[in-house]
Amino acid sequence: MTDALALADDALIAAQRLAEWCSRGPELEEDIALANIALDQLGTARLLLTHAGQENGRTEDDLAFLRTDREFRNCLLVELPDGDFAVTMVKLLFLAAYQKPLYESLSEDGELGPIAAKAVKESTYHLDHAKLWTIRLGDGTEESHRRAQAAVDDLWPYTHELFEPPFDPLRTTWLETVQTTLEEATLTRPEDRWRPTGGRSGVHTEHLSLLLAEMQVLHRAHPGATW
Amino acid sequence: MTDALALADDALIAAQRLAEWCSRGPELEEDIALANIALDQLGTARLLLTHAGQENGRTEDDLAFLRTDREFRNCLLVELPDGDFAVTMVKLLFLAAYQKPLYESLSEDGELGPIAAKAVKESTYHLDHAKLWTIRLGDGTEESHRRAQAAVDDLWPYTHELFEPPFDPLRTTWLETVQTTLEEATLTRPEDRWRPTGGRSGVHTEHLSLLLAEMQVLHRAHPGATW
Amino acid sequence: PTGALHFDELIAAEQKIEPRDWMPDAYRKTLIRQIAQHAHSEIIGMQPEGNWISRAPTLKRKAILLAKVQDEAGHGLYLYAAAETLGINRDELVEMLVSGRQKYSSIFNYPTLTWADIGAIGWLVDGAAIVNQVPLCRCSYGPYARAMIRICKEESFHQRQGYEILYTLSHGTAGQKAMAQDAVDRWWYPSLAMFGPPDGDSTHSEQSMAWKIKRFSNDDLRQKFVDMCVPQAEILDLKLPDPDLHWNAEEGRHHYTQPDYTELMRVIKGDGPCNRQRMAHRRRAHDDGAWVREAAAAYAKKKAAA
Amino acid sequence: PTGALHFDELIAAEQKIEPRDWMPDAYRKTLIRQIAQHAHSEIIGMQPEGNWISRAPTLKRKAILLAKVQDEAGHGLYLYAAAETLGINRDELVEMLVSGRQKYSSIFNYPTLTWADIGAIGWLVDGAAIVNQVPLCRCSYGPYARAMIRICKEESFHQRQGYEILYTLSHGTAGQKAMAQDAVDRWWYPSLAMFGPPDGDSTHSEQSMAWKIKRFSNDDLRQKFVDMCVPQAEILDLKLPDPDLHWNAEEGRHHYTQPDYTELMRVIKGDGPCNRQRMAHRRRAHDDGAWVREAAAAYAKKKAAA
Repeated sequence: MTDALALADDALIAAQRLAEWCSRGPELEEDIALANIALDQLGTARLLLTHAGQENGRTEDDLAFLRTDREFRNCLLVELPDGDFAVTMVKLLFLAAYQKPLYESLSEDGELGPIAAKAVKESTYHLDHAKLWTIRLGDGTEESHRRAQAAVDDLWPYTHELFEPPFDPLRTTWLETVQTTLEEATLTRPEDRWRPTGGRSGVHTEHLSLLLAEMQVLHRAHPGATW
Repeated sequence: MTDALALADDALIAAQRLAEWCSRGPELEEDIALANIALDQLGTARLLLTHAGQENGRTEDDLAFLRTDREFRNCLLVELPDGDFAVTMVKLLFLAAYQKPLYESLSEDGELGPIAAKAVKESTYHLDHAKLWTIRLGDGTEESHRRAQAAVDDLWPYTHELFEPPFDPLRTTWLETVQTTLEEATLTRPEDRWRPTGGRSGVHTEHLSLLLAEMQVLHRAHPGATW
Repeated sequence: PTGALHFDELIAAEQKIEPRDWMPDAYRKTLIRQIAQHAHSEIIGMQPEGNWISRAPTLKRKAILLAKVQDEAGHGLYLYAAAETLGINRDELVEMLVSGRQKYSSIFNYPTLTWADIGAIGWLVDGAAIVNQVPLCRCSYGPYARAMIRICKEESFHQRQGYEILYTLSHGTAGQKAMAQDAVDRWWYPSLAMFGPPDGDSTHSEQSMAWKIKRFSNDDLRQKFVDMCVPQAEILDLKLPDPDLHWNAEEGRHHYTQPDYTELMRVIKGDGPCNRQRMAHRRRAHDDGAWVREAAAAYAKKKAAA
Repeated sequence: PTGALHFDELIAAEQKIEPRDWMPDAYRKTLIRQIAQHAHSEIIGMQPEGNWISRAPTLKRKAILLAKVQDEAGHGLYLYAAAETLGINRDELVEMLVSGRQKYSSIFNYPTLTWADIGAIGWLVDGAAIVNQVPLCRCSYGPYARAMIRICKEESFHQRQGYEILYTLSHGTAGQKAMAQDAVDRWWYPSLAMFGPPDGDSTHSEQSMAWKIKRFSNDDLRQKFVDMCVPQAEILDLKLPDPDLHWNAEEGRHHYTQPDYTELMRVIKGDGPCNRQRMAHRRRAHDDGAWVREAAAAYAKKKAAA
């Protein structure tokens, strides 16, 4: 079930990045909202990892804490560092606009159906939240517009990886959602040119192994322990 | 030999922080100089760790890679994050002005003598380099003065830990060196008030365990491997 | 004044004072100070625990810890809202935190060095907070009392989770057990100090008792906390780091060593291990977020005008 | 002009051109471009290897790696100095790197994913660099040739260290061996591409050969590199990821699969995996250092005036 693993890793790494905002948000309400979204992603990751590990008798924690970056299957988008709040929100916009239709299509799936159905509801909320902020930032002040546009420009290339076959049909829906939001945010859609890829086959950016070093340090330091 | 271990850990953690500058220095010459100083500190750390490990049959790598932060004996000063170049240079000034007379006094020591003698020469260079930059930054532009003074103010409290008994007699020499430099740099010596401590007994700041997570990740991931 | 009469009657009758009621200025000020300090403590308290979210040893523990830190942000929100009913707004309160003019609980100026600290904070720090806060659910000021009811419920949940972390560690590997004992060794006295200076040295206590903001003295609450912890420590199979701790049958309570109040005063004054770090973190987050808040305000203004 | 005559004579006689000698403008420009690109490559090349200094698996390896990356900074310095003899200054060169108007070797736009990549870079990337650079020690421009002699000595030392890392890994645990193989799989074709496009497509080659800046064609050097690597890979007990690689006895050389030159062009144009990251890192370091350089300049000015 490589597919479940890829989705699980997307959610897990997204959760890890989002949780970095904890106690650092621009306002208290946003601290709470980001933690909520991180918790949703983490919850979905746990269900998907448990599912993915079943056939090999591996637990969610085996998969989360005992794989190297070369074994992770997440898209590059989620592992990129969150420079500022605009990067975080635009990244979430791109991710949620992808996760929502993807989970919708999977909610018909026999095995993953129940997990996906729960995730659909959550990603609807994530998408709304990210849209709202993208619009506020894009159409807010000059500085917020500049930062939001820079985030869009920097992250756009990484969205192509989400729609590599067999997921290419999802891009139509994704583009619709994203374009509408960018327009309302007075932000410009970048050209499609550079298409970095590799995450699904375990060839990541230099950022992921550093993220995992921190995430896994305690678990790995005590092999076989119960927590 | 707790003392050798404390000195070794000072040098090792200082090296790890200095090496973070690699490819990030304000100019190419400084990249080279900082790497030089990091290499010196690392070299001394290796000799001292080897020495400290002898009685328990532990290698330099056992001690560097298989202890937790609670077992490290370095002073808090060296583990603090290097915010900007001013922090790095002022930290080096405080450290080298301490290491130089300390190594001088130890170079008479039977066991540590040869290691200390080598380190004296190196710390003389480190001290000169740090003095030069502290003076340049302090007496440079308005901005560099502001940053240098902020670094002095932030780091000063952490220097008290270096002179806890039995090392208190060293403070006279240290103060002379540092005061002369601060004066020439047109920087103000802060008051002696707060005296954070704990490093020598393994009660560190929250920064050290994160530094070690990164430093030790690879070594710990392959128990018993040769590199 | 009739207002004052009414106020005294309500207090005497164990009735709640509500925002629209007349109240003495000093009562209002005391409450603002106390509620704000409590709110700030929740916000700053996110940092020491937040420090371990990225490294939690299992995904389940990560989720629990993240949810807990999120709850603290929520408590901060309720409490700021309660303070706002007294005629001060949140921006002013945040400003007072960031500028250092208002304090937060000194306990959060200690570092979290290992995962076991997350357990110890839950068990001891949240435990002490609960002992402190349960009586506040009967506080004379309505909005504060109601906020505390909600908070106490969640805190007792957090305390159980902390206890459970320590239990798992102390019944785990030797390394885990040592980690748990080490955490309890470091957090015990700072937790005792959470109840404030001894009654003799407590400045605000008497008036607060009269106003029924405070119900028990610092020392009474501290004693209650010790009596509660001793049997729990036994089940945890962890030692409280006090060689003089013993049951005094005559007095029907545990005798224990007082925390170092000079240290407490030093930490309150700003010289704890992490005061500067916590404040710098808070200030940086506040400053880094300024452009976001400005954008949101500018956007809202545009929409309101349209 | 007599200058031109003299220049041609020097070139024909295998003598060195020195900074004070007359030289054609195009010769000067070609050299500036090539030396600058080489210097920039050393500077950007610090990043992929620098990525593993903090995580090196032993202290000895950490020291060796740190010293190596420091050497690269040193190479950058020699080369900038060599370029300066051609009448351009370092600030201009740095500006051209940071603004993206001058290039650096595309190989550094690939990420270092594991420790074994440090070995593979030493063995393959430094190996390819040496094959490229040894003939440059005989380059017609004196300062460049002399810089290359010094650099080649250090590079061959680096290459041995990289080889040794891979040897240790491939003779270590199964996990280490897999890590080494994976690194070679990822670095082989990019290393082949370091020699540039095939001779037919190489734009500057012919003139550079005539000027004795370049001594061998891209394809000749690539072949030399392959012939050198094959027996080394055998000792390393690692497979080069080319199923068609075999000894062609008739031609007395290895037949091998060409790297993907479309990919090479894409990376050169800016669309490699790490181009943006490397440039952003370099720019950030440059910008973050501005206040330091300004302070040094201001201080020097004060002292000069005093």
